[in-house]
Order: sequence, then C-alpha cells, then structure tokens
Amino acid sequence: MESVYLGIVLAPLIGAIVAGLFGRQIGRAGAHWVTIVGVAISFLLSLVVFKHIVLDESAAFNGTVYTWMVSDGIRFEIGFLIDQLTALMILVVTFVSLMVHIYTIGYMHDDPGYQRFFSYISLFTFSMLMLVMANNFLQLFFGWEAVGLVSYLLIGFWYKRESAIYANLKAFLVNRVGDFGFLLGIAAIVVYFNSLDYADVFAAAPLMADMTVRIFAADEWNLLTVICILLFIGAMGKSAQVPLHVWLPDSMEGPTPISALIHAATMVTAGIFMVARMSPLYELSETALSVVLVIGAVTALSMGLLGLVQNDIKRVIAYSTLSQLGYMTVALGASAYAAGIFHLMTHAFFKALLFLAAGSVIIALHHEQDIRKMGGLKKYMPITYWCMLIGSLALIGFPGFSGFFSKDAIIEAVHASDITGAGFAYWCVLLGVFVTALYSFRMFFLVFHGPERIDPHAKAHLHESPAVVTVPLILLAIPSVIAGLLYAGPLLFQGFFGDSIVVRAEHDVLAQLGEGYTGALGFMLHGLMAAPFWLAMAGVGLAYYLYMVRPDLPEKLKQQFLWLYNLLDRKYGCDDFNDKVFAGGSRAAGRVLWKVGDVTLIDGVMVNGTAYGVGWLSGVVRVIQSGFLYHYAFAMIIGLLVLLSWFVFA
Amino acid sequence: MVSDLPLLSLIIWLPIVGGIVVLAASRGGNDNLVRKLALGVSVLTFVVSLPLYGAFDKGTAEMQFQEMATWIPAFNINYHLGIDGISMLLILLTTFTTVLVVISSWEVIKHKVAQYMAAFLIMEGAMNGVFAALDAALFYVFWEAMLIPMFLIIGIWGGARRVYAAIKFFLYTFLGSVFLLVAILYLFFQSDSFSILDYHALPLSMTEQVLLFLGFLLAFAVKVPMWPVHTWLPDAHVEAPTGGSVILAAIMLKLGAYGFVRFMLPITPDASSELDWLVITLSLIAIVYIALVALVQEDMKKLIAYSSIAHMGFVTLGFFVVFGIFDQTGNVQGAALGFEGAVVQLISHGFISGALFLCVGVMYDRLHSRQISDYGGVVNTMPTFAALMVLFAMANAGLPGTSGFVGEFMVILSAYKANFWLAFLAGTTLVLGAAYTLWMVKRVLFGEVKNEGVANLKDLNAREGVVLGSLAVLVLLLGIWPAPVVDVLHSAVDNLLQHVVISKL
Amino acid sequence: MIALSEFLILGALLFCLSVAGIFINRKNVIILLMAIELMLLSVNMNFIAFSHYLGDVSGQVFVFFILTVAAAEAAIGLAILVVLFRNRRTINVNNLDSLKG
Amino acid sequence: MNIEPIIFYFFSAILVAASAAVITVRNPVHAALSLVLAFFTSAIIWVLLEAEFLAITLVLVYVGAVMVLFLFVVMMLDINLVPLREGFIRYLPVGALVAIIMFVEMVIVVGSNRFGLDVFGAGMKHGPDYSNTKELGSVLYTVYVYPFEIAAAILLVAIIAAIALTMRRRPATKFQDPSKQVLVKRNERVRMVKMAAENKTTPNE
Repeated sequence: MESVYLGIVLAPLIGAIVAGLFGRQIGRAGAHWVTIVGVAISFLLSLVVFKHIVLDESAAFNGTVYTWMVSDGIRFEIGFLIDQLTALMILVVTFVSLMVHIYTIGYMHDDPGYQRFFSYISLFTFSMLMLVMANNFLQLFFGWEAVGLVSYLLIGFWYKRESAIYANLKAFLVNRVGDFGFLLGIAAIVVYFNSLDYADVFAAAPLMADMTVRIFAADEWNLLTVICILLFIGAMGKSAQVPLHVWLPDSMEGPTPISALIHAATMVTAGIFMVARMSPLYELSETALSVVLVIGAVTALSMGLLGLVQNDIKRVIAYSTLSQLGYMTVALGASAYAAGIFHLMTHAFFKALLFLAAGSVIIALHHEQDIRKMGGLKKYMPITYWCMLIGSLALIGFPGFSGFFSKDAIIEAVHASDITGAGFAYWCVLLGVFVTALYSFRMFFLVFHGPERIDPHAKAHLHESPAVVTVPLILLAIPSVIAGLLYAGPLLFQGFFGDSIVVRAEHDVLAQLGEGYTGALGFMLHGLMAAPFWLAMAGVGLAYYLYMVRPDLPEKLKQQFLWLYNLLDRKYGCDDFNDKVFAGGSRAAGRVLWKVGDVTLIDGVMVNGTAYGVGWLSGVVRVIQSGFLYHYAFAMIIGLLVLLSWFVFA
Repeated sequence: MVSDLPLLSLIIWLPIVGGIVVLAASRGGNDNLVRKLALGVSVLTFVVSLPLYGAFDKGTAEMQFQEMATWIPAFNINYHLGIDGISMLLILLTTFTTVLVVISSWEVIKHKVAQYMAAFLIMEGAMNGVFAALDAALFYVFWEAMLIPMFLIIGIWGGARRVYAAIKFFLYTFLGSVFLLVAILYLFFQSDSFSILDYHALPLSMTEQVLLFLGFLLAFAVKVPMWPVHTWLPDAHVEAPTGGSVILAAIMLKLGAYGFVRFMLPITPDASSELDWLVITLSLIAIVYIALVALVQEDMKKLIAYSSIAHMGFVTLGFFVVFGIFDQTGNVQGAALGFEGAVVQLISHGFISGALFLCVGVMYDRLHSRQISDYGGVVNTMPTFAALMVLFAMANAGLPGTSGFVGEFMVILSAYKANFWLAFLAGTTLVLGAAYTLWMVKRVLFGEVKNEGVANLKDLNAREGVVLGSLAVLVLLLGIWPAPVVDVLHSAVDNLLQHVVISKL
Repeated sequence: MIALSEFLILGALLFCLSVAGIFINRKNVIILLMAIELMLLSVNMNFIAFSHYLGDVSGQVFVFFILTVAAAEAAIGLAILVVLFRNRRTINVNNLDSLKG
Repeated sequence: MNIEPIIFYFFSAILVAASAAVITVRNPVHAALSLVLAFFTSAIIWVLLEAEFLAITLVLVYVGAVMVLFLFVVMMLDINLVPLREGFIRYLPVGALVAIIMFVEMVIVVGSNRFGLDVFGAGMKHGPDYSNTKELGSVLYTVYVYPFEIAAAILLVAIIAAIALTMRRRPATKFQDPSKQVLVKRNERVRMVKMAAENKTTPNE
C-alpha cells in the first residue's frame, strides 16, 4: 500500500510541476489534462485507500517515507499516518479538488494565467494531502504552511488588482500569526515529549496530564493546556476563528474555484482536522476544550450576523463559511470530534457547491458579484438555480439534506455537553441556525427571484453555464443531498473513526446521543420536532417576507437600526482595529526605531558622533599647529624643561 | 588520492594566485578573456573544494585535512590549517557563492573588470583562509586581508555614497578586529602558542575570560552584525555593487558567527555562560527590533540588509541557548538542535540573502533604482524573475520546504527548551519576517505596471537565470532534505557543546 | 684640578644660553641656526668632557659624527634660507606658516 | 697653583660672553663673528680635555668653512633687520626665565655632588707621546667604519641637496641640445600635404 499512499501525494505534485514549469510548452489543454489526470489518479487511489482502511477494516498504516534529518537524537521525518480519519479526509479533498479542477476549465477559460492556475491548485492538493496524511508535527507544519503559501498565491492570482494583492498579504500575515502559536505548540511538544511523531506523543500524553509549567512568573499552567491552546491558535488562523478571521472575507478576491476549494471546502478546515487529529491531547485538557468551544461559538454567531449585510455574493458565502467553521469548532470543543469532521465533510460538499454555483452566476453576468444587480435568474440558469437551492437547503440544515444531520448532531452535542461554556455555546449555535437561514435565503431570493436588476449589457449574453461548469455542480449536489443520509449513522454513532479519534468517556456526548439513535429516518423525524428546524424555517420565512413580499422593509429597518447596521457593515471594527493598531502600530514602531534608534542614536550619536568628535578635537588641536617654527621649538623646549624637572624632582 | 592533496592550501591559494593572474591578463585589455579566466579560476576552486565534503569523515570531531608548516618559529606561529564540519560547509558556501558572483557580474561590471574579478578571487582565498586557519596569527592575517578587497569593491564599484559606506565598513570592522588582536596576543602570552586548539584547552581565570569574551564579542559582533553595532551593514549593502552585497551577506557575515564558534565559546566557556544573557538579549533585539526597522525601509537593498541582521540574530541565539538549557536541565540535551540550527541558518541565509541581493541587482541593472516606490507590477513584464523572487522571499520568510525554515525551526525548538519567552520572541519573526518580505514583494512585483520603466523591463537572460535558478534549487533542496548538511555537523557540535559546559576555572 | 662637573656646567650654561637665544630671536632664522650650532657645541662639550674623564675615546667619535651632521645641517639650512629669501624677499619666520593645519 | 683652572675659567668666561653676544647683538654679522669667537675658545677648552684632533677640526671645519658660509649668506642677503628684532624685549623675560630654570635644574643634575672631583676623580692624563688623532682614527676606521661611511654619505647628500636647492635655471637662457638635433626625424620637420589639383577657371564662373 505504501506506493499507493505515495502515489496519492505525488500525482498532483507532478501535475503541478509539469503545468507550472512547462506550462508554455504543453499549452492550455496540456496543463489542464496533466493536472486533472494527476488529481484523478489521486482520487481513485483515495478510493482504494478508503476501501482498504474503512471497508476492509485494515489496520492503520504509520510509516516513514524518508528521514528529513536527525539532530540531537530527535528524528525529523516525512511519513504517513493512514487511518479512518485520514482516509475520509483524503477522499473529501481529492473529490472536491477534482470537481474544482474540472470546473476551472470553464471558469478560467479566458484567463491568461490558465496554466499557472492549474499548477497552483494541483500544488494545493498536494500540500493539503501532505497535511492530512502527516504522521508527525513537522510534516503537519509543512503542509500547514504550504497550503498557506498556495492560498497566498491564489488569492493574489489576479495580481494586477490592488485589492487582491492586499488581501493575499493580509491572509498570509494573519495566518502567520496563527502559525506563530502553532509553531510554539510544536516546540513545546518537542521539548517535553522529545519526539515529533504523533504516535509517540499520544502515547506519552496521559503521563504528562498533570505536568505543569511556568509561563508567567508565578502561575503554574497545565502543560497540555498550554500546548493545546498554542496549537489551537494555529487552528484559529487557518480555520479563521475570531479574532483571526479577518483574512477569509478578503480572500474572496481570488478566483471563485479557489474560494470553493481552499477557502470553503479544504484548507480552512485544516484547523478542524488538526484538532480532531490531536484529540488524544485535547481530551486531557478541559480548559483547552472550553476555549475551543467558546471561540467556536462566538465565531458561529457573530460571523453569521455579518453575512446579513453583505451585498457581494461571494462574501455572503464567505461569512457563511466562517460561521460554519465556528460550528465545527464548537463540535470539537464539545468533544464531538466525529460530528465536527462530519460537518466538515458535508460542508465541503455543499459549500463547494454553493461557491461553484455562485461562480456560475458570476461568469454568466460577466464577473458581476453584487447581488443588488442580480435577480430573477431562475429562468436563465435552471441548473445553477437548482444546485444553489440544494446547497442552501443543506446549509440551513433542512431535514434530509446532508447539512441537517451534521449540524443537528453538533447542536445536540453541545446541548448534551457539560463542559464550561457549553450553555453559552448552545444559545449561540441555536441562534446561528436562524441567522444562517436568513442570510442564505436573502441571497437566494435576491439572486434568483424577484425583479431583474441586471445590467442590460450583461443580460444580452445571459445563458446557462457550459457543461464543464454544470457537471461538477451536479456531481457536488449529489453528496450534498445524500451524504448525510448515508453516513450520519456510521460517522457519528457507530465508531467509524475507530482509534483515530480518542474521546474520554465522560466527554463522550455523541455516545449519549447515540443511545437514542434509531437510524437516519428517526433522526429526521426527531429533527422536525426540534427547535433548530423551526428556527431555520422562521429564517427562511422572514427572508421571504423581507425580500419578496415587502422589499421596502429592509431599507427601513436599516434606517431604524443604523448603529447596528454600521457595526455589522464595519465588521465589528476588526479590520479598522487591525489596520490601525497592528499594521499601523508596527510600522510606526519600526519608523521610530529606525529614525530614532538607528539613524539618530547609533549612527548619529555613536558612529558619526565619534567622527565628529574626532574632527572637533582635531579642530581644537589644530590651533596649536600654528605653522610657526618657533612655536614648535618653544613646545619642544618647554617639554624638555618639564622632562628635566620631572627627572630632577621626582 | 584526492584527499592526499593539500586541498585546503589549494582552495586558499588557487584563487589568490588566480586573482593575480587575472590582474596580469588585464594588460591585454581583453575584458572577455579576463571574465572567462576569472570564471575558470572560481569554478576550479569550487571543484577542488568538493572533495572536502566527499572525503569528510563524519564520525570524528578531530580537525580534518590538517596541514602544518612552520611559518615564524620565533613566535611559534605556524601555517596550520584544518577543518571540521562547520568550517567545511562554510568553505563550500564560499567557493560556490564566488562562482555565482563572477557569473552575475559578467556584463554588469564594465570598467576595471580585471580588478573587480581579482578582488573577488583574492577575497575568496582570504575567506577560505579564515575558515581553514587553526593558527590564531594566520587567522588574523586572513581576517584582515579580506577587508581590503571588500573595501575596494565598495569604494570603487559602489553607488553614490560609496566612499562613506566603504570607510564606515572598514572602520567598524577594523575597530572590532583590534580587540581580536589584543585578545589573541594575550592568549599568546599566556600559552606561548598561537594554536587555536591550544587555546581551547588553556585554563583561564574568570576575570581573564570575561575580558577576552568582551574582546571577542566586540570583534565578532561587528561582523555578524549584532545590534547596536550593525549600522555599517545597511550602508555597505546599499552602496556595494551586487556582487559585493552577495559576498557580504552570504559569507562575510558568517565569519563573525564562525568566530563565535572557533574562539569565543571554546576559549571562554565560563564567561560565555555568565554573560550569555548579553548575547541572547542582543540577538532578540536583532530579531524583533531590526525586523520592525526592516518593515519601514524604502530601499530594497536596505530592507534585505536589515532582514539579514534579523536572521543572523537567530544564529547567535542558537549558539548561546546552550547555557540556558544547561542551567535548566543540567545537561546539554536539546542544545545541539539549536547549535546545528544556527549553522544551517548560516548556510541557508547565504543562499537566500545572496539570491535576494541578486534579484535586486537584476532589477537595478535594468532601472538603476533600488527604491521600492520606483517599482510595481514587475511580474507583468518579468514573470520568470517574479516567480523566483517570490520563492526567495518565501524562503526569507521561513516557509517550510525552503532552507530558511530549517534553521529557524531548529533554533526556536531549542530556544523553547531554555525558556518559553525566548522562543516566543524569536517566533515573532514568523509574522514580522513575512510582513516585511512580502510587503516588499507586494509593492515591487505585484499590481499594475507602475511606470514606463517597468513596462519596458526584459525578463531574465540565460546568465541570470542560471545564477538564480541554481540558488533556487539549493534553497529547495536544503529545505526538503537538510540531512546531508546536518549530518556533517553532529560530531563537531557535540564535541563543542561538551567542551563549553565544562568549566575552565 | 678641574672637576668634570665644571665642564658639564659650562655645557649647561651654553645650552641654556642657546635656548634663551631661540626664545628671544624667534623671528630671525639666521640667529636661530646659530643658536642651534651653539647648542650642538654645548653637547659636544659634554661628550668630550665625559670622554676625557672616563678615558673612553668613543665620546670623541660621537662628537666627530655630530660635527659632520651639524655641518651638513648648516649647509642645507643655509641653502633653504637662501631659497626662501629668493622667493619671499624676507627671512621673517612670521611669514612661514604654510605648514599651518 | 695649577695653570689649568686659570686657563679654563678665563676661556670659559670668554666663551660665555661670546655666546651671550651671539644671541643678543643686533647685527647678524656681529653674531656670526661672536660665534666664531665662541668656537675658538671652545677649541681651546677641548685642548684642555686632550681632544686635540677635534679642537683642530672645530677650528678648521667650523670656523673655516661653516662660519664663513654663514657670513657669506648673511652678507649676501639684503636683510631688513627691523622686523626681525620685533618681540625681542617681549620674549626676553620668558626666555631668560626658561633658561635660568633649566640651568638651575641642570646644575642640580650635573653639579659637583654627582660629578665633582670627590665623586668622579680627575680626568686621565696621557703622556707626551700620546696621539689623540691616532687613537681616534684607530677606533673610527675599525669599530665605527660603517657609521663613518654613512657620515660620508650624509655629507655627500648634503652637498647635492644644497646645490639642488639653490641652483637656479633662468628660463630665458637658450642652449642647444645636440642629442635632440641628431635624433630628429623627417616627419617632425616636413609635413606632406595632399590636395586636389587647383582648377583656376571654376572660381571665376
């Protein structure tokens, strides 16, 4: 099997290298063929692995590919850990990636950077696979940063746009803040566990559970809490949790396939995956779990609210992504890792679907993204319309659709959890359901129903997207509907993940829920009675009322609650705060240190000051150098006299 | 057998003699002949230096390839050469970088070609001499000798304020070396020997060690350079021609760090242990303070120069965390990681900063400006160049998979072992390093084509492509598989670390 | 019997006179040169006196060399003086300050 | 009563007086002549010290050559003496003070408590067959032969330097250089000019 694992990783890499270095030689078709074949191979091999690990229930694979280096007795290796969690992740990643590759043929059809784009997304697939298949922290960090790099390159893909290159720099730097914590977490692990290998660390973790360290002078901190929180800071950066979420909305400057692949389906879920992977560590620290839970809950609600006031179709979906990532994080915090991963999977399908459908709308309207300039598109783009509807229903958790199962499981899990902060989180996620429904269908109605507000020029060419666009939509719509029905039981309650996720018995909320589980149908029926469903329906209804029945109301409400609108419109002031305090502050600090520290103090006073001092002294001494012979003679004689006096009297 | 040849002598004297031959060949006035000759000499030297790696014995901490001849018997001064893993890598870096510099200066330097090439070749010989010398007097001679060609390179082929920069460079480094000389002479009078290896075993009292330590610190800190004696570097880099900047960043800074390894730590271990906070504080200032300063630079070369200082902070930090670890745990477990990381950082910084200076050189050759504000949207006209520059920028920001990550990673891991806050402050480079590098990349490479000049840029020619491409390969190779570099260090580093924690009192 | 000290005091007296001469004739180069000759004479006096009292002829050898050098010095000094006068029409030391930094 | 102290004190007095005259007289010619007198008297004192050769040399070389040179120069140059005497009175107290202090200190050093008869004894007297010249020569040409050669070289240099400094080539003087005349080439004197044949009719048309 080892060659299969290698093949999964290397096929996209080779595709990326060929398309990247020889893009000009192989041409546009060559580039998309080589990368699509690479990813397709990867996808097929992932199926093989899935069958091998999950269906045949083979033992997990944990092996080394090569030794990166050995220093000080610590082995730094590149290796794979293939268990149920990995098998599921690689399947999701390669599937969504393959869909996006195909979709890109249509979406980027006229773009001059065609080959480059394919090279990047294949490289991304490689990096993401390296991340999820890692069996040690080094490789995890490698994948972690590599997806960040590709994300940077892809957000700034249209490098001529000032907003795009601003967004990619911002994305990279905010991610780096997270990585900073992540790296410190890894460093802590190396220091205390003396190994980078997951297996070693997980095996030793229970022994370390009561160890404390001193970070600030007096306080003793639980070691694992410190490690888990540091690692989670990394996850906050990558999975865009408050307050490190600011980069994700801006990242929508990238081409839409990227928003689907990287900023919705895969990369941003790396943090979720990582925490699930580290469950043996997180389970040992209640404090860390509480932190995860609260941050996730805050993200889930607050980011959803922001989605209400956005007018850019992609940004609405972006904020929805942020909110859904918050849900996943909440699940992790409640120790319902399986639910988190399940939501990750369903979300990957329906959010990729939503993004690609949005992209379909955008290309149909010649890169128009403002939903106020859309409307009534239903009759022009039926396939896109239905796909978008499926995606939206999945998103709001309509019973039967995939999102319903995963989201309901999360809400129930939080409800059942008794960890600190669970009560707060429960109300957040519950309210979030209403908000989700409201903004999703606000966008849906504004785009596809109601009066046409389309630019007349664009309207002339309006038609359904070509097959390379719609086929991936349909292929993604299928799992968006059925993934929940098929996998809710096994993934959530029937121990699908085996040993790959560890949950301590007293935290195991899913097991509590599982006691009442009678199958997907029963789950649905139960869902119809529960609050989330009615909240979601209320959201949809309100959206219908506000945007279809009384389109004048939103404006009135906006005037009524102007302060609230402004707060939301300015994204709670996070961006302003970051720009002023962090970016502006460090630039100001740099300028002060440079001008005052380097130029004035060191160069001015010390270096050139010495030179001036010597010059000044020379100027003083020069007066003695009168140039008159007799002055020198006098000096000599007086010197002689002094010498003589010293000789005589001393 | 290759290893029977006096390889070290060859790599020292071959370029020096070659430089003189190049000077002599310039009489014909045929600049092309001169260039080819210089290239030949540098390539030959590089080839001769390769067996050093091939025949290197990883298992021993002894000095290898030793050569010994009496030089000035009256003072017990010998022509004594020998290398360990650390100096071997630095020698390879030197010989490789010189080849690149010769190629990169091919068409760029138009007047006094022979003198320019000869200066680089002679400097190469002197730098190899510094790395290979085991005799303090010999070391000092090479140490000073290499200043002269660099002084000339900045002073003759430099930019507008070249004279100021050259004199500043010279006086700064000379100030430091004077203290080195005093320290060496003191050691001579104590041990009646100029052998560095004898110094390592020489017992010294605490007062003596502290004074020697401060002398060495001043000498090497200027060269590294550490805050606050760093201000010569931005000026020297800005004014130096591209080749000069490359050598300055890639190798000359390493000499200071090498001095820490060869002199300071083994000769004054107790003082180093006592005063490690001083060096560590200065290193952290370099990492944080200098990174902030780099953020606001408007001149590309200055920015890269400041980033060099910040990266060298990691090197000195890696060298000195050993004492913190020893105080915490009572053994040196974990220190080798930082120390080897520091050496890897030396090598990697040689590639990356060299490459970035070459990138700036490529743009400067075309538009004759180093101001960030004069550029914008370069990627539109120079896509290949932009791709390579983004790679080097990412390496500079320490992205895993590039060489820049390896050293920083190892040093941060090791620093955490000494103290959480050390690692925390060192880790800020992850954010700050990315901020200043990528902000520059954004302003220079990305965006709409900013002006006429940028619109008319030509992409890399073959010569530039070869130079930057080979560096890119090395940067990636070292990032993907650093084991070949790290493995040769183990014996030397372990030996050194064992040595420095044993008191000499 | 004359004591050695008396010769030495004579030499000292000559030396101090020439020092005083340098002070008070500071503007006249010719007198300055003469004062220097006088100073050398006083030194020679000491050498010869010591040579005599110690019975060592080396002192006289030194005087011989000093005479030689003094002659050379006088010759060149006067030559410079002549050139100086030719170019400046004066030998006033006050005008000779081109060495001034 | 020994005659030596009388001779010594007598000529010492003349020597000191002559030296004082050298530095104080108004006229440089007088100063030079006073210096001649000082040299003469010192030569006599040197004879007292049995340094006959040097005494003679002093008279011959110094008085005969150097001082004559001085006189030559002094007389040859038309020197305005008034400005040269400026500050004479002003600097007299300082000069005198310095000289006196120095003299006192020197006497303390070389006075009779260190170099007196009781401390140092009398000088060594040689017999009538003693030749100072021979004695000096035997040392000078053996032990000090290299310095002697160098002294000779210094004199040579001084001669050349003095000539080089004072020699003046008048720019107006014309002279022949036969070597240049012989070496001259044809094309330095004759220039061949190629030109088209003149057409006399064209300008008129």
